[in-house]
Amino acid sequence: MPLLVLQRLVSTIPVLLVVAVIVFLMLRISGDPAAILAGDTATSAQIEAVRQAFGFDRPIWEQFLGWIVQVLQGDLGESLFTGLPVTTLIAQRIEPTLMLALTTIVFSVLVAVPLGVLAAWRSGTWIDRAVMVFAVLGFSVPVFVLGYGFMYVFSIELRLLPVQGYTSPFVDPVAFAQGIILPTLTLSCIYIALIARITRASVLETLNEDYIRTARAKGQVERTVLFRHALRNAAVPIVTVIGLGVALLIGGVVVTESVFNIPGLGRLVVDAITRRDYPIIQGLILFFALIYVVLNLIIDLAYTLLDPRIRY
Amino acid sequence: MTAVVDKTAEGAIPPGDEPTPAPAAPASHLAGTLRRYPLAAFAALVLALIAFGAVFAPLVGTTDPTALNPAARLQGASATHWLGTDHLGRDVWSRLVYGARVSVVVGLAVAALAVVVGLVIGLFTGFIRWLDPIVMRVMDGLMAIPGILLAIALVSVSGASIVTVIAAIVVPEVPRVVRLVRSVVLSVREEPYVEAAVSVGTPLPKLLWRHVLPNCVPPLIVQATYVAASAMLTEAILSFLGAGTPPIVPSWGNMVAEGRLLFQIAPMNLLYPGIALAITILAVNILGDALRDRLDPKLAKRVGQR
Amino acid sequence: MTTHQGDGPVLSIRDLAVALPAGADRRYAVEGVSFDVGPGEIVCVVGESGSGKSVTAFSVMGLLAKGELHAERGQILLEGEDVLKATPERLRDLRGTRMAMIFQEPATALNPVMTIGDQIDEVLQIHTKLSPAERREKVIAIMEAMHLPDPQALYDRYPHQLSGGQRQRVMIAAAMVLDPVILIADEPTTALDVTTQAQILQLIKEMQERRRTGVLFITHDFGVVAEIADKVVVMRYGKVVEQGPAAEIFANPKVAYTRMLIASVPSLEPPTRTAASGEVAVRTRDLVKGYGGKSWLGRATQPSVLAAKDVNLVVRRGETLGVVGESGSGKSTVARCIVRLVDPTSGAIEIAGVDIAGLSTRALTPYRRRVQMVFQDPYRSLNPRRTVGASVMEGPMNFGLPREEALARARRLMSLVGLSPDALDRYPHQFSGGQRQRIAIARALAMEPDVLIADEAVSALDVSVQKQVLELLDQVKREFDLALLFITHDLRVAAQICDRIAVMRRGEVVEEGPTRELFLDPKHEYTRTLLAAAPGRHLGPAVAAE
Amino acid sequence: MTFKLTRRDLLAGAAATAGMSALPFGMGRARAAPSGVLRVIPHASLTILDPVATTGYIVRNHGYLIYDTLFAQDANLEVKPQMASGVEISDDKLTYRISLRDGLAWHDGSPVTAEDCALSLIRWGQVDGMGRRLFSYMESCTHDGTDTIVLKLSRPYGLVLQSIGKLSTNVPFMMPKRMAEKPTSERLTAEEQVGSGPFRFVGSEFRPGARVVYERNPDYVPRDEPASNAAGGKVVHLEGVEWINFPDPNTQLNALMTGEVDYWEQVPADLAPIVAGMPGVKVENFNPLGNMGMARFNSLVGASANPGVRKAIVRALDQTALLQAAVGSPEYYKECFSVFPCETTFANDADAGFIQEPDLEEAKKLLAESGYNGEPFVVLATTDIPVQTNYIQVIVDTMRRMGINVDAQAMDWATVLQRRASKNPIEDGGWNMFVTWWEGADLLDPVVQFAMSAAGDTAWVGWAQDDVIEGLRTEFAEAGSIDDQKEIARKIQSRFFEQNFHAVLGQFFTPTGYRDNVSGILEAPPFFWNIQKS
Repeated sequence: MPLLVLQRLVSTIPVLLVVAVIVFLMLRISGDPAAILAGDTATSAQIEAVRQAFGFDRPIWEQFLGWIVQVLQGDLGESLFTGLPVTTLIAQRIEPTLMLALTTIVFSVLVAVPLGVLAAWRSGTWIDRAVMVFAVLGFSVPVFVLGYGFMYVFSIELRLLPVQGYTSPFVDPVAFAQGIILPTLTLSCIYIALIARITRASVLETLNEDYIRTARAKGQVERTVLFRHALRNAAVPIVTVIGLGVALLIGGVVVTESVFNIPGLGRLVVDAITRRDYPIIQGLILFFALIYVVLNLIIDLAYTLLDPRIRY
Repeated sequence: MTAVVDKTAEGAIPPGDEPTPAPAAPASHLAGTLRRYPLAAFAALVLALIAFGAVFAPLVGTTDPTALNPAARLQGASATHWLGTDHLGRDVWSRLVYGARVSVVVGLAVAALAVVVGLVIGLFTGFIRWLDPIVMRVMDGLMAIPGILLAIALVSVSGASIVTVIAAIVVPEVPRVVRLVRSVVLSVREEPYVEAAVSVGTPLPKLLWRHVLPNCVPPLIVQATYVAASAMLTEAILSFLGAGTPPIVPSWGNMVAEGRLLFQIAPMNLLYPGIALAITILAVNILGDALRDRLDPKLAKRVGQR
Repeated sequence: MTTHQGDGPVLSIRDLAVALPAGADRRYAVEGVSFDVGPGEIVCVVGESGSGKSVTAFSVMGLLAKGELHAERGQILLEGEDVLKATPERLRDLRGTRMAMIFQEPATALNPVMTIGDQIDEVLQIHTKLSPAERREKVIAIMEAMHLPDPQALYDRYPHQLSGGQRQRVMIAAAMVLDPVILIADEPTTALDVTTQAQILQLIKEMQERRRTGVLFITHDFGVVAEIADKVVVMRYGKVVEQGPAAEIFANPKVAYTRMLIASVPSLEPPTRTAASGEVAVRTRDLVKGYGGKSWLGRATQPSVLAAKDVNLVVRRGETLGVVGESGSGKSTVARCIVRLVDPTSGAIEIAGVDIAGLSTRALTPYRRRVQMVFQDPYRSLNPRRTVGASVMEGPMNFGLPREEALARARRLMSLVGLSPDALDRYPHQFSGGQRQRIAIARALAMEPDVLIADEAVSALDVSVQKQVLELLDQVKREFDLALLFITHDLRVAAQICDRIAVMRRGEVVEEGPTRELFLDPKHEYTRTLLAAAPGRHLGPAVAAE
Repeated sequence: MTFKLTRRDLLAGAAATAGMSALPFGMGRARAAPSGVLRVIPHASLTILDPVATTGYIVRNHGYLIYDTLFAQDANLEVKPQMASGVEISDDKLTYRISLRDGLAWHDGSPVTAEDCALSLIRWGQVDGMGRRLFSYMESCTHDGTDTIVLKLSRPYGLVLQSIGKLSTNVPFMMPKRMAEKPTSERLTAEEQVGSGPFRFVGSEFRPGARVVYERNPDYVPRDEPASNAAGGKVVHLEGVEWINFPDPNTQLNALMTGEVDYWEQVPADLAPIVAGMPGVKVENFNPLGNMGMARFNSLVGASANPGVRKAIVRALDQTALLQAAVGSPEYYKECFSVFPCETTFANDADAGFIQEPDLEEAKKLLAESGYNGEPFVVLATTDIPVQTNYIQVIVDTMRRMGINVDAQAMDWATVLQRRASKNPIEDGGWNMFVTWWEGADLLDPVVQFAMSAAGDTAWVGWAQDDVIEGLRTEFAEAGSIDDQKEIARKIQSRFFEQNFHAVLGQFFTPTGYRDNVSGILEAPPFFWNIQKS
């Protein structure tokens, strides 16, 4: 098992390398940011000086190798604009994003799984249809429309919750909770839709399995059949989707952080993209990819807990 | 034995020797789907209307959607401007109708491109063993990058145009299609009739074309609808983040992004395109769900997602 | 031990009719079914697919698919109580306590993510108020009674860690733990190997004798019926065609259908055959196929599992070689190696004197034609999206035969296999399993092969159909002077069609010889075990092969 | 692969975030910020912290909070001493001896010396357009003792104090020697934000792109005069100032409405009536000079290198339509038919009719005469700044109607900044036009107005080259009287309407929205002293 974990870890290296190459090339083929850095009134000579100072005049492969060597040493470089190390920026900004992601995942799972099970159990009835229509809606309404809607109702009209901002739960748990509710609701919709659908589909499938019939033949009550037999067996695809959905979640975080003005990683990266702050873009996309890969690795390994048939 | 009984009690018994009634022939799939899913029929009707508007945009009471008239900005609904004007004095109704074109084009183009590219890569990846690990690592890499970020970055570096937006949305969608096709190929590869075709000496291209490809079509049709819906949504999000189609293009995403700034003054300018977008995506998704139930009940499990 | 008081039937089915949903090909899945199961009595309900035997069984348990099937008429009296009228709660109480059921596939009937101890314990949890310790004790006891080895250790294992036979024992343990008065067994041995099947049948008999449980046994296999039945109910198209004591039915079947069914069971008594002397069509030398053993860098290393080990086989033209073995014996692997659907690890495969084991895909092409295969599952071996004609003509056209000629050949072959040439324009789903298998044979023959491999080609078919397909295979073998390699797990079938037989176990050929010799005087211990395990050994007249 | 991002870093990050809210102003539900800290929505996010390295207005505003200047302009645009106690000018007007007032200290506690200030001027003089011009007259910029700065000129120059008292970007802020000695190609970092101004930069709270925190400098000694623009006593009534960046204007609006912020620096003109209508909120324009929109041509390549084409385009542009599209509400824009901001000293009507009465037909004629033959005209079309986007839509529309083959290439502003630096021909990534705006303060006269420079390579992007204009600018700088200067300004404007290195797109105003418990706001650029919050 430990050997296996090691193997799987090693196998993520090519994936991350692919990410690194894609991101690096994509950004560098678009020219260099020297002109932005040099400012509004810079003359051509000044731009050239900046270009040399940052090494944008060197061949691409040389820049790439230099960057990779740096990254391997745990150094993601420094922001071109503020001069702050990218690792510092990530450390500063990770808490709000992490909290938002956590509350969203927890809330979504708590809502979506029972909904999905219910829909599967009552498959074909109006309950099923209602859940599924809600799920389709969750996929269809743009995140920012939801965000504005919630903000309008709960913050502007009812004055119940703040419209924006983030407070750390380690400082003021109440303010944290008030601030995180709307972003969580907003971001959860698509995730709930995703998880509810897969829960329904995979529970529906397990409900057709022979062992469900066996459980009924034993005289088991429906609720236990559903949760103990069906859901447990449906867990692997559900957990898989939760893992794959993290990519979707990160996309949603970007928009949600913008709407609710949460100073997290999503905004850091969007700002960096509009400013061509390459070290931040590269570092953050790599960081997101790393999180995605590691999370899915953990989920892969967790399969063994969910399904004893899976052994590595 | 009937198909109905087959699903239930007698399913466990080895199939018998009485003629099995035919499942519906492929041609009647759509019609059958619509009859069995009234909601889907309604969705199809909505989509047909939208498509009609998009195709015959010049004929449905529209003027030039890009014609500026700053003096007549932010007007309410009137006989000349059915839905009023926007912040540059352009006719909102015309933009809405022409915007359907953009959304339809983006949705269709992304779906078609993602499916074609993904299909080609997936087919060969599934059948050529040495290619598989390489391609799949690249796909894993692409999947690991959050799609929206990848798309914003692509549009930012390559400039905003409909073509780059389409390309930027296609890139993150391709790995999903590849995985889907590959999973179908891997399972079809084990089917006895494929093995039978191998043993009668069918060369690989013919094998893929005749025996494997047709199996990929139903799940791909379903996936294509989802891709189309998600592409329209992504186009709107890109515009929202300022990295979408050029502002001159009357797309719903741009209308939402522009309307957002003046939401407090002219809320309808955001709501019209927002609602149009949501309804279209909803209709596509509903249709996709119905098709999935009909064509490929196991799709959800096979892709692991959507 | 018995909990049933009195001598009346524990289960009595009276005029049962189960309706099919509107639009089905007939109105009732079963109609007018009546029979009794007495205490300690084994009643076998026998019939081919679609006869309604399983619907009957599921009706008793109240497990018919909701909304699709429902009992419209009649009574099902369990110890005098009509279960059709029971509330869902009452029905749940009865299940597991008074009536219990076991299923065909023990692999899927057990929940894969629960330990087997928990799954047996579940019945006690639902229906008793015993303490956990008491429950565990009772579970261990019933596991011991089912002859499961080391119950304490097995308690915490998962189903996938058990063999097929052990899994079915676990199912029976869970069914019997509360001593129901009736056990419903739905094809409980169909998915098992013949030696395991014998053991399970033995176990069921033991239960019935020691606990006086009534057993309602659903099967399609007259061999099994002959082995265990006290009473036989023959069903066809949802109706009971004949019922009576087993001995009577076998000795003197009254209905033609019953007679036909019994006659269709191939005899274990092989006919006398003359040795074939044609040229060698295919020969394997020290054929080895290993699986697994990929290092984590993706390079192949020493295979960890050998599916076939030093297999040496020869098949001559005009000869049928049977390869017999239980699941996992490697018999199918050998077949797939010869067709080169999988690449052998080492050894030689000689077709017409040329070793094709290591040929590249391109170099292999000319030899593809010479070896053709008929697959087990008739529902999956034809592309559902292409016409039968397209499938049959595909091969010859791959080898350059013009369309017209390919079509002519296909029409000829369709007639040969007993189908109308018009069938070429239709799609596979319009045909029955047996018809599809005929089409598959036609497709193979269209290549004009030297060697035909039939991989369990008749095991998915009902006995009556099986017999016809076997006859067809034998006929084409003679007509085209084919070398026929016949892969099967069924000794009865092998006995009737094969000139020689090779018995395989765990990848190795343990014994090979002329069929009659091998049956009458088996040399290897394993061959003897196999022969002993065949159910209803005395059953069935010899089928004249000549 | 291991990142150096350790658990400790993460904890430190969390602790820092915790610390941020541990300040006396935790955010909360619909709560007003506690008194003493002014919560501000700035017009842009602050990332570069070096007011010399870049001309960004946000960096200038940042500079005014933490740095101080030797001289400063008051509300009447007159130059007054600020850090200086006075200046002695020699009779030959070649030597300026500027003495520092007492009690000036850097935020690290060390005293401000004349050497620090001289070096600060030198660093600024290498970059700023007006600074470069000043230093072209400079023989030496040194110090005499700790409190006297000595400027020696090679020949007399009329704008010495106007230059070092410059109101807008780049402002000659005073910095300690160690910072002033940094080469201009290197930027000051977050650790190097040491000034002598009325506020101090709280580096540990700095979240680039999200928030910037300033605290009152308790050791700051303000002048005695009342505050007036950048001049006068910078008396701080607040505990601190917090800049919070909002990516979304709707959220900005909502946050001001619920009192989660106190001060919204630039309310989009369209939203101004709504903001004004909200209870507890006021809207006011503190920048009477406003901004001037500008469409800059590339004078080097393609069709825009042809003065005839440029002239034709300018002839067609209708300021009213442009302003309606870009700004909307007439309350917040003003047609201005001069190259200088209207209602300022040098605004004039020389040849103003050329742009005052746009004429599409005549423009077409001019275009035909210019020899334009349909080559593509590349417009770098900004997508992410609404005012620019709207301007461009009208311009492109007009140009198309003239018959110009416009290639409007949509891109974000960052890309515009990259692309516009290219002198390449059109087919090789070159460009013909982009749109931007300047604050009125940066356009007040032909010398301060960098966009007016026509010195080719050292001019603004677009690389305008015209010896007549350059000559007139020098004449202006050396002119003796205001009246002479006004006359020169008229000549420059006439000449400019011949050459049209850019088109002026009218004047517009960005009102400020603030909670009604905030008072004492000075005229722009936003200054945060003198403000009181009750």
